[in-house]
Amino acid sequence: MTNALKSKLFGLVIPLIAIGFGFLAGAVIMLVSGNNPIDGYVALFQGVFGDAYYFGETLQRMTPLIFSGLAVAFAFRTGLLNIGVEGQLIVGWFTSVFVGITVEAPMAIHLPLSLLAGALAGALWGFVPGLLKARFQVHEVIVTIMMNYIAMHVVNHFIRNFMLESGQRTAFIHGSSSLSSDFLADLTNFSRLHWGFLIAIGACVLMWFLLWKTKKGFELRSVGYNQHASSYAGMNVNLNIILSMSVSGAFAGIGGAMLGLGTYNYANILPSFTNYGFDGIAVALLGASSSVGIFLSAFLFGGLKEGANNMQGQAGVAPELVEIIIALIIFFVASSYLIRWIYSRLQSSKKEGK
Amino acid sequence: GCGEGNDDTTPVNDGADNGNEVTENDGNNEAAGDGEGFSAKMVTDVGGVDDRSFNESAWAGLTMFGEDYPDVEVDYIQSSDASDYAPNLNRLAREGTDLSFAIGFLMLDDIRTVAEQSPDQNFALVDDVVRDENDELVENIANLTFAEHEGSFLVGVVAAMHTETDHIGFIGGVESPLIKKFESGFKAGVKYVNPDIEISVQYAQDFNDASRGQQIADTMYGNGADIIYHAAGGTGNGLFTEAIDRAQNGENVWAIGVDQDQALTEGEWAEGNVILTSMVKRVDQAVYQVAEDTMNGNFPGGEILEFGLEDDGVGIAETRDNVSEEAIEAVEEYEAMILNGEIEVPQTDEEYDEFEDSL
Amino acid sequence: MEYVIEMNNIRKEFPGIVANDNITLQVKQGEIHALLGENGAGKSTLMNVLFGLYQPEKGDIKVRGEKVNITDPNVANDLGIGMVHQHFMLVQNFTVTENIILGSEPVKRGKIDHRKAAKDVADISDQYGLRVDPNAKIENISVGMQQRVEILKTLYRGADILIFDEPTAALTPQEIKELIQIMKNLIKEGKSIILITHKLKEIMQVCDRCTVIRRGKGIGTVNVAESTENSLAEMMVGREVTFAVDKTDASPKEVVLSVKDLHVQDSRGVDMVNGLNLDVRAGEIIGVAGVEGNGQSELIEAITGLNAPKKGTIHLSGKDITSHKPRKVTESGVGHIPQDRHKHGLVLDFTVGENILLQTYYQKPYTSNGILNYPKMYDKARQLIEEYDVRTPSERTLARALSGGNQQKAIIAREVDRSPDLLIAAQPTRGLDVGAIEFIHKKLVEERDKGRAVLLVSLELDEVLNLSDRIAVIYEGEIVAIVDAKSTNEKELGLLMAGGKKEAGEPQS
Amino acid sequence: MDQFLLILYTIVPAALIAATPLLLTALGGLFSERSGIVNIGLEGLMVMGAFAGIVGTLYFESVGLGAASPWLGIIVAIVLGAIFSLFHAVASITLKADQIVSGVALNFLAVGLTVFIVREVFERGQTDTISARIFRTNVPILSDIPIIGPMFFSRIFATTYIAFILAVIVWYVVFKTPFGLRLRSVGEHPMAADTMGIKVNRMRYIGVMLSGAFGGMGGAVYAITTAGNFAGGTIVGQGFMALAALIFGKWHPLGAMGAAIFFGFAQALSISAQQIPGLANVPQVYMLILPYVLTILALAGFVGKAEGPKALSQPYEKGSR
Ligand SMILES: Nc1ncnc2c1ncn2[C@@H]1O[C@H](COP(=O)(O)OP(=O)(O)OP(=O)(O)O)[C@@H](O)[C@H]1O
Ligand SMILES: Nc1ncnc2c1ncn2[C@@H]1O[C@H](COP(=O)(O)OP(=O)(O)OP(=O)(O)O)[C@@H](O)[C@H]1O
Ligand SMILES: [Mg+2]
Ligand SMILES: [Mg+2]
Repeated sequence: MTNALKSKLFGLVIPLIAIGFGFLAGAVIMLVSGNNPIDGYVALFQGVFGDAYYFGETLQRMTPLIFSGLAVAFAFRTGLLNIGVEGQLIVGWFTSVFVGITVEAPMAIHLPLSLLAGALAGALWGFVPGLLKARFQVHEVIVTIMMNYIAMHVVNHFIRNFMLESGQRTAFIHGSSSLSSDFLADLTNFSRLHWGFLIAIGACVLMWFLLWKTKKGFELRSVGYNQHASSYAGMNVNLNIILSMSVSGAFAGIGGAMLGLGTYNYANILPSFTNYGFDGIAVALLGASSSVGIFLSAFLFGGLKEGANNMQGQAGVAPELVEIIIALIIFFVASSYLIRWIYSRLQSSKKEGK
Repeated sequence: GCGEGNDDTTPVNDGADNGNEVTENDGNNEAAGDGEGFSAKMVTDVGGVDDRSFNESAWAGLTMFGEDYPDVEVDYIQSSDASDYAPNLNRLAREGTDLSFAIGFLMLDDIRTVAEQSPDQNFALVDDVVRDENDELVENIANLTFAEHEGSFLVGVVAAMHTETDHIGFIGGVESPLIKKFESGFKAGVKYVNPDIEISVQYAQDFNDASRGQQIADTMYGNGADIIYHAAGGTGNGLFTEAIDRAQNGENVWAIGVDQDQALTEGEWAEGNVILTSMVKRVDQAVYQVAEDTMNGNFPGGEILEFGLEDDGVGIAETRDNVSEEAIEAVEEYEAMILNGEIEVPQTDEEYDEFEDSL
Repeated sequence: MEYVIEMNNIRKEFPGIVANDNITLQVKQGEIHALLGENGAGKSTLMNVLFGLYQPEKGDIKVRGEKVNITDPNVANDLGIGMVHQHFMLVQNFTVTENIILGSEPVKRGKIDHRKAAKDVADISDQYGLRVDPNAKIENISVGMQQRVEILKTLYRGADILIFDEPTAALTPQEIKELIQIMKNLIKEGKSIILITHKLKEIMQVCDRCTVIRRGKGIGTVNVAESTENSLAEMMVGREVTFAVDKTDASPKEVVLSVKDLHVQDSRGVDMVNGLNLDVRAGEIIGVAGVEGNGQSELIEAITGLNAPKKGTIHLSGKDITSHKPRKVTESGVGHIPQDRHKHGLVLDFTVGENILLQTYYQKPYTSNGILNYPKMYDKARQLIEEYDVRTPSERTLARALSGGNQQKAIIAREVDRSPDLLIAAQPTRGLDVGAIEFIHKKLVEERDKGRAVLLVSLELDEVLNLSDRIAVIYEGEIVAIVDAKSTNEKELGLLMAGGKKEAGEPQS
Repeated sequence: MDQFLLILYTIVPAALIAATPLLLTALGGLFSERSGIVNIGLEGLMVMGAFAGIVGTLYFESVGLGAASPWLGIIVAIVLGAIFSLFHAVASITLKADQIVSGVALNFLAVGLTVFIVREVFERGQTDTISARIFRTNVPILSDIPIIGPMFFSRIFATTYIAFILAVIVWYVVFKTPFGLRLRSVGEHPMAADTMGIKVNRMRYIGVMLSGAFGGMGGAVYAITTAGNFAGGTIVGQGFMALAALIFGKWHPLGAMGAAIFFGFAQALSISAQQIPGLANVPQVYMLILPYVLTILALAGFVGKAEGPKALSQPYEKGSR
């Protein structure tokens, strides 16, 4: 029991050490490139915690990341690599906005309907690779990559030809489908923090519940680990693969809706990918595909990206540094073997010392 | 006008070139001629401050402003992606910046929101016009637009005078009203000179895919076009690559640059430069002027400023080694006609169709 | 220089366990030396130390009298030590030749010299009587063939000390016979052999001496000629073991499983079952005997719903279950112990508890309204772990961490506890030690006595003979004969399995 | 008919040129994945290659090496790509990190690091434009062959031919030589390879470093022949397309070649179609998504199941199973 507890604790310590290493490496890079790391990090932290506005923006920024992280993790748990979160998010964004603009209904109906539309669109975008995988054994990685491009071009086409309002965007959605919140904005000095943040927390709980507390989750995990044994145990492997990709897509789609209904209240022509989907891969992996982990790593990501802006303004450090730090943190988490090894070295030398 | 690209390039001001300190500002906009305490800053779009396009140009204008008035404070913040616009504008507002520029029409909605939240501060948007819910201009936002269509008209004239195949091409980045201005003006210029010239138009739907740009150019040149104008950011790099390659092969092809005098940075190869000319857009002058006016207490809030041929807001580039005397004369002639209203340059597809019918 | 191999006081630890604790093993030149022990006793570990895959914490190794430091398999190869591993070390999609030459390829102008390689392989296989098809892909050849490739690999490298880790676990009786002959040939050519096996009969048959280990500790070395199966078993387990399955006569009742004119194809579309008929009654164990690849797997897959038959019907207690989905078949009352426990039987990364509930997790009380009740699941798991003597630290331990025997017990607990009308047991004791085998056999007989129908499919003739009440011989996808277990013998079965007719006994092509 | 041929004369060379960086990078991915290491970091390796290629070319230009500069730039990219791939190798082989995670980290690092360095060196977010170029060439004699000549031997970069020759060489190395046999054995069954005295981790290091070298070359070829300079947005998605080509080609060099040509062809078709009379009126969105839809259809229709090396993504630990 104490052993189990110890290993659990250790599992928490590793990401922390990894983050420490990542920042340390960032400091070295700052030194080498002639910046003052202390100024840099002070600016970074002030850029996140220094003002309610920035903190609100950080939370706003992490909201879609939570969803894309959950999407990647959900598929991952079922043994699938969903690189298509980007595309699923894009169609979710567009579709939720489409419903937000075209439908008129009271908020109690309109908002859930718009969210649902986003989820369904994302689910459809996940369903296709899931189906192809189940039916023709087509590798999901290729199909999801292709679906990303299709999503972007199709959505741009629809906006450009049918919904263009000003510049590159659609009209604003009706207030009845908006997640924007005056309350949260006031609380955070006019940040774009919106109710979606709470939905994201709910989604974390939902994924945890789905995977660990439901019958379906049991099956999905089982299929993820061993398809053969699962089908011997009477589970429908193909159905579970399709389901997993669809649910994953739905998470991503809602992530898109967070942008469409919360942050921006419109959709716009995308000159290139949003990168939320690709960042989601990193968020999920850093969070060890667990709900709590994803929440925390989305915060780390959101915070680093938000703080990076202040870092360049206040300390003159290039925002790319943050990308390097993120890469190194992921590297150290992935290489927890190294940390364990150092730890066990320390332990044994302690023993010998006695 | 093609800074919409996803150029992730976000270099930084390491303080050396702009020598500014973060000074606490009391928030009062005292209009003093010496610039004491006045601050003018800008937020770049994702192109970054050195995008060889309008961000860079805007920063050049601010830098010059800072040099001419050593007591003013100038600075910029770069945006790594679209979600940075609002926080970055807010950041400037919060610092008490007297005049905050948003570079690029992508920041249209963000600047409106931020300006509403900080009614005591002055803002300026480059490349578009901000209107509130009632379709009215916003009091504390100055709108800086450019007559890209007019500039494009002139390079269209140059192209028409130079083509030997009577076939000219235009490559656009992502299709949008702004890029349509380039396209319409350019086509109008060409047709005005010679309505029989064939014009091929293609949008890459990407500001950053050089490979696509190269293939589009390849196909256009292959189909007989000999001059291609682009308004496509990084995608345009593919055009230059293709033009250089064909020139090296002995073909007589040309490319026309955009936003800045691109011949200075691109298009060079062993035996010359494939850039015939460029359509430049003087964002620097516009920014400088608005900053200076604001400092002097004449903030053009709630106004639409269009920088056109008149005030050299747009025009053809200084580098004209490859342009014939004749063409330059024609350009001057047409420029005068535009200025005196004889020619109304179209900005949209509809206007262009009318224009073409009228020829 | 009496000993070719001397391993003295070897100690090897894994996190949390001492796999080898002060073990000594001495092998004489030219002998077949048996290494015996329960599952998890540490045999494979000891051999992996000898082969250089593991480094021991303590102890020393002498080869032909000289002290050596075997840091990796290359060193072992150079010392003439070759190993045939428990889990075959073959690259499935390589050819036989490629597998043999891997690591010491003959080269001509930078290219693998396939002609020379083929010739070398042919030479060795002639010399030792190891027939193989050098160009066949491993994935397409039988297990027995694969084993020959493993042996050829060691010989190709000039090994003269050969380690066989459970070589017979997956072989057919015929293949075992051939293997024994091969080992005898090898000894004649001057090689020495270390043989790990759980089959005492084989030890008695071919080995000269036997070293027994128990729970990582050396128990001793004996001359086989002076021992009996019983004495060896006792040394190994530490208590007396009964071999004969203790059972009364069967009292078969109504037909539970009825298979009529069944035709099944395998995944590649080859006809594997061709018009098979079989009835299994309540209260009897029917053993299906046959050489591997005669349609056993496809028969089971068809019954359990994993593979829809092309033609024919399957009835369970009178109900048609042909082409039903696995879940429906299970619910109709079929339990299934699959032959490959790692691939089909267990989700190794699930806990033991989750694995035990793998067939029932969705039923009440473990699931209600789609929500799992983990406390109830683990309660149930604990109860079964106790009941079936699954040795695991806890119900929350990952199945991966259990020994093969205990993994198998967990599967049996899961399948038997549901009281299925029909229990299908495929190779239920493959690779297990005598203690575990004893337990599993007892369980199967108990189920029969409770009135279940048991369908046993095994390549192990002894097991089929000992356990079954009736024996159905399968040949080329048909049941060619059904014989009474008490009135038949290995010889008759062997003949039938090879396609001989029961009465006439004339072999078919 | 003539019209049709003329179209092909444009599309085929364009397809081959577009296929070149994908093919090179996919060949790199092949070495890595055949050795059992998933390489989702191909994108990052291309970024690094593009960076090194351009910076190298600019440097050699500046020291007056003229036309040789881009070639030397490519060599720099190969070397730097191989070195940079050590990041992935150390993490996933020695430190037994999850290979997908490590690849993702590599992608992040490549973009961050290169742009950071570009800023240090050029004091701006993108490099200068190279002026020493690699030019398209016509192959003497062969380009005069009717029909085939203008399609395959005219107006193509030498780098394209090099890539196709490399594909054949890679096929030979992987399937005909002892090195290839060992590499593949390590990716299929590392423990078997280990027992045969093959140094599993060393082979995997070699596999990953080769992927770095080829990926670097792919990125450099793209940057030098097409983009002309380097910025954070020069490589966006090509690495993922290369990965797709590798899987599409079933981890076979010639298969990857086919897949890369397929992608290139679909892209060239979609671009040129807009200037082909008759196709010009098809809404552009169909043309834009054509390459991707075709790929999915091809996979579902006739390519089907692609099985990677068996030990792919599993770190090798002695004695585990
Ligand atoms: N790689 C390993 N890591 C950790 N523990 C191991 C490892 N290999 C073996 N063990 C442990 O060492 C002990 C001995 O294992 P070993 O494989 O030697 O048993 P064995 O005698 O060969 O059993 P079997 O008859 O089942 O083949 C077991 O308890 C096992 O749990
Ligand atoms: N990496 C490992 N970690 C922990 N235990 C291990 C590991 N590898 C093997 N073992 C354990 O070693 C013991 C014996 O392993 P061995 O390879 O001999 O398998 P086994 O029990 O005979 O099963 P089977 O022969 O059916 O595969 C088992 O207890 C097994 O769980
Ligand atoms: Mg063993
Ligand atoms: Mg065993």
